[in-house]
Amino acid sequence: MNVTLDGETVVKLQPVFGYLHRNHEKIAEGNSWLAAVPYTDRLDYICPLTNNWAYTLAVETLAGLEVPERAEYIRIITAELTRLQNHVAFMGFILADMGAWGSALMYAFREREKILDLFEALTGARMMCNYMRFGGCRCDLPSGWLESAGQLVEGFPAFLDEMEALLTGNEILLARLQGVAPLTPERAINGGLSGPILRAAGVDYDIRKVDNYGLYSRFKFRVPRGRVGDCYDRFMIRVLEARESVEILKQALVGIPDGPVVNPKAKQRGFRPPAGEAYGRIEGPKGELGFYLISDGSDRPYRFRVRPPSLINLTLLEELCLGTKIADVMVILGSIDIVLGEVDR
Amino acid sequence: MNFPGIGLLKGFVVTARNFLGSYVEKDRLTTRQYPEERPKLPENSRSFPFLVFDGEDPEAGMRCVACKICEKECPPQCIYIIQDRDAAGKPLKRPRIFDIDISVCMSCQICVEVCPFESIRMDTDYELSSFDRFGSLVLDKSKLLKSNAYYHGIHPTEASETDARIEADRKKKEAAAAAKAEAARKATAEKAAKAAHPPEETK
Amino acid sequence: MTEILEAIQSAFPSADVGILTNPSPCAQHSLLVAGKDALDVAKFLRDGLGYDFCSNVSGVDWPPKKVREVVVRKETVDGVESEVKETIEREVPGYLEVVYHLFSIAKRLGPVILRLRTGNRSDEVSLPSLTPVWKSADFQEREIYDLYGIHFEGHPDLRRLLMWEEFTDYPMRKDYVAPDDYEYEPTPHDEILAKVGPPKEVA
Amino acid sequence: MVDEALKADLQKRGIFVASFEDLYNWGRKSSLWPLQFGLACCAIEMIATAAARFDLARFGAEVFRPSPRQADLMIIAGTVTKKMAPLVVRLYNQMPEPKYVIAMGACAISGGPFKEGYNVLKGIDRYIPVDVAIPGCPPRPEALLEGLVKLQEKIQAQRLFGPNRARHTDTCEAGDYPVPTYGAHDLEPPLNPQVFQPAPARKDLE
Repeated sequence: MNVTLDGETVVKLQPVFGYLHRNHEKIAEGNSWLAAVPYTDRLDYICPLTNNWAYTLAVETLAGLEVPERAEYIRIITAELTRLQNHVAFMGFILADMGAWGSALMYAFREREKILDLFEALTGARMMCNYMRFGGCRCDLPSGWLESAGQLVEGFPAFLDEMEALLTGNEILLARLQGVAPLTPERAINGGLSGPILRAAGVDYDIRKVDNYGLYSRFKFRVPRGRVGDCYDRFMIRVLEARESVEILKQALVGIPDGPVVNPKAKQRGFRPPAGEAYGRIEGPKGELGFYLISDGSDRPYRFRVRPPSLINLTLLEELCLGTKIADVMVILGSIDIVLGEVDR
Repeated sequence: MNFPGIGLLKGFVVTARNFLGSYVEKDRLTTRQYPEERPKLPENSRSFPFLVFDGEDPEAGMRCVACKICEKECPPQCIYIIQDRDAAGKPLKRPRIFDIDISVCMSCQICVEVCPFESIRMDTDYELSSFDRFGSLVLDKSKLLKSNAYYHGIHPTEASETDARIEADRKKKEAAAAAKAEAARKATAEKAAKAAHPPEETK
Repeated sequence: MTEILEAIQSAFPSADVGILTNPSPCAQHSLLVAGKDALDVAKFLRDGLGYDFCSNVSGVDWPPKKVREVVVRKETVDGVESEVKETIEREVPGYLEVVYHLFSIAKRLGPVILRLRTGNRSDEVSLPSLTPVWKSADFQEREIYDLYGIHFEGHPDLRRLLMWEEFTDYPMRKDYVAPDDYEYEPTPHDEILAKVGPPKEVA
Repeated sequence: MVDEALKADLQKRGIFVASFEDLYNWGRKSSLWPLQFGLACCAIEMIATAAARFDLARFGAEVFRPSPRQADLMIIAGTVTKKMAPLVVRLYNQMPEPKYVIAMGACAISGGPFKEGYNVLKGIDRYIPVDVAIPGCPPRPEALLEGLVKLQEKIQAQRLFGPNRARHTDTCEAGDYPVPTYGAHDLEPPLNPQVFQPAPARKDLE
């Protein structure tokens, strides 16, 4: 990030990317369709399961595959858990960006570890889950998993309360966040922002509601919206979204039906979708995560493009930072919530 | 309007509760004393692949038949297989070299999923750091081969499912072989019967 | 999709717009727009039809390829008309393509897919930039410039996004050859094997 | 020199005898200050290691320094891209001796899953010497701790004097390495032959 300053005020800011450009798209185009799934884990490495879902969703749209109901429920549960842990980690990181490298991050990671334990019990890995498959999920839930997930979900609001008691009333935090870099809905839409920061700007747009992908239409949840679109709104929207995710989880854990977890017609090895193209997107924890796939009918993607919310959310970074003080730049960047693996891919 | 400083105080209360709570509440005392206290890994946990062998002798009981499917499917291409050949140069159904470069492996488990012979499985051992990238991080056959009992030790459910599947396959094959043998026996018997009592017309 | 096409055609009778059908089951068809009309069409889509959210901009490389086509020709031989099937090998020139995925936030519509194509892959690689219409295309067009080498005219700040400035290649093109630095891999694979020479036993 | 049996015997009686070397190394190994510097996925696991559950502080290595001048351990956590590599080498050069490098995760060791990429360095050991390599993608926090313990063992065993003394005690040897530059197609040079030890030739292929 090249920042030009006038005194302490930012007059020009140019983000410089590419320090983590790992050629994700090129590698995926050289590998089989299945082999791209573990690579998607490493895109936004804080929330691998939503990445898995976005990719498999795009492939399912491309090939017209059905997903069994139980698998859809598992996907929703894992995706919402992912959202929880992402937002929790966000709360820790933004505090770290403000200079409070300590309690908040420790508490956030303490809670995150519990969710990671669930992921490990289900998928075998803490972070790089590689769990979803075309037309379903790789394996069924292990016995006792739902109960431990239920326990975690039950206890989660208490943790959020604790986090809020620690943070949201804190005068220093308010002073650092409120009124910093407000954003109008028009600019947010034109700048292509998505996810929590779009809603923080006051736009009612949640792909879970708009596209109704998965089985989200069955669940009752609200879409929180900000009023000013400043850093504080961006912070609070995550807290509220985490609470809504808890609601979805409660409904999903009760309503999960029995059945197969993968479409028996779907072939994983040597998968060849028909020629054509598809764009599949989901509401990831960071924003609209989309995959644009072109198939030429062979066993590897012809074009594999990731629509990275982190990168596109940075489009307005310069605009947001202009005129602010240099110390606010880190807070603004933190409030956008990026993951570099996804920015540079 | 809040009394100024109340938010800060609330925060201090939270941290104090966490600090004092760590003396009484198990939940707030999260640190695992790692080298002394090993984590209890969940059954699904995975680290790097290994090869399963049946029985006592790793070479004889090796399930791998060197079909090279895993080598082909491995996303980062960290598996390397050369098929064994006998003295006459005929390919044998086992690998002569089977290497996995765990300095490249991404622990994705795709090799496990694609293996049709239930031969490659995921280990749970994670303490593999070393001073030497090429020496100890390229695992060869002798290091990869681990017994079925070991497999049962780390993934009991999965291992018994696998064993049941293999057993069922074997029974099916046996049944098929038996049926085939039966059919063959019948056919020979019929032939013999025909030979013994040739039909009238041919006379 | 046809309604959008009609709306565009009625607004810009001279515009060169067509529909490209997508054979996949999801049937996300796209609008193929000529470069000269792209800016007008884009503005109309945003202001006239409410597609205010440009979600995704991707580059696609279509290298020249040979297509075998079966052509049915009518031939009249000695007054008898007959159909003759003939296989023609035709060279399809290569081009680069930019694909825009548009959504409407207010009306919750989409995706509308807009495609622009360059003349070829070497010198006619400029297209109008749609960044003035949708700011979100900014970084993505820079990325495409970086990785595919499409020159976007009217882009406010067209520099390489991901690779360093001194880099001269366009790595996402299909004919890009990565620098060859695999020679020390401990587990040799395909090309490396070919370079090292095949192991002797692989006849 | 006190022989080991006598040392152990004295220890039982509550008398600790240590050579200067041991004491010095003990001090060094128990206060490794890592550079606060993460590159990719593994950095998150590194933070998790530093957080409450795994608590890097128990090994004396929790003081993450933002400046390379104050650090003596570089944990390369994540993929080193070619664009990043010169900066990593520069950071390494700025660290004071004695300095150690842990390559955490497959990407840092060898390029790992991304090694086919055009912008990915196939192992940081092409430019700087790596002391401990921790495989895994990403390695579990326990694996990182284990790697750290291994590094501590290595430090403990280092000799300060004599023919086999540690590298940093030799003032003749420069502690910094040439920084690669960006070229038109690749980094120049693609590797540092003084540092990089290629894989031994395979004999079993024949």
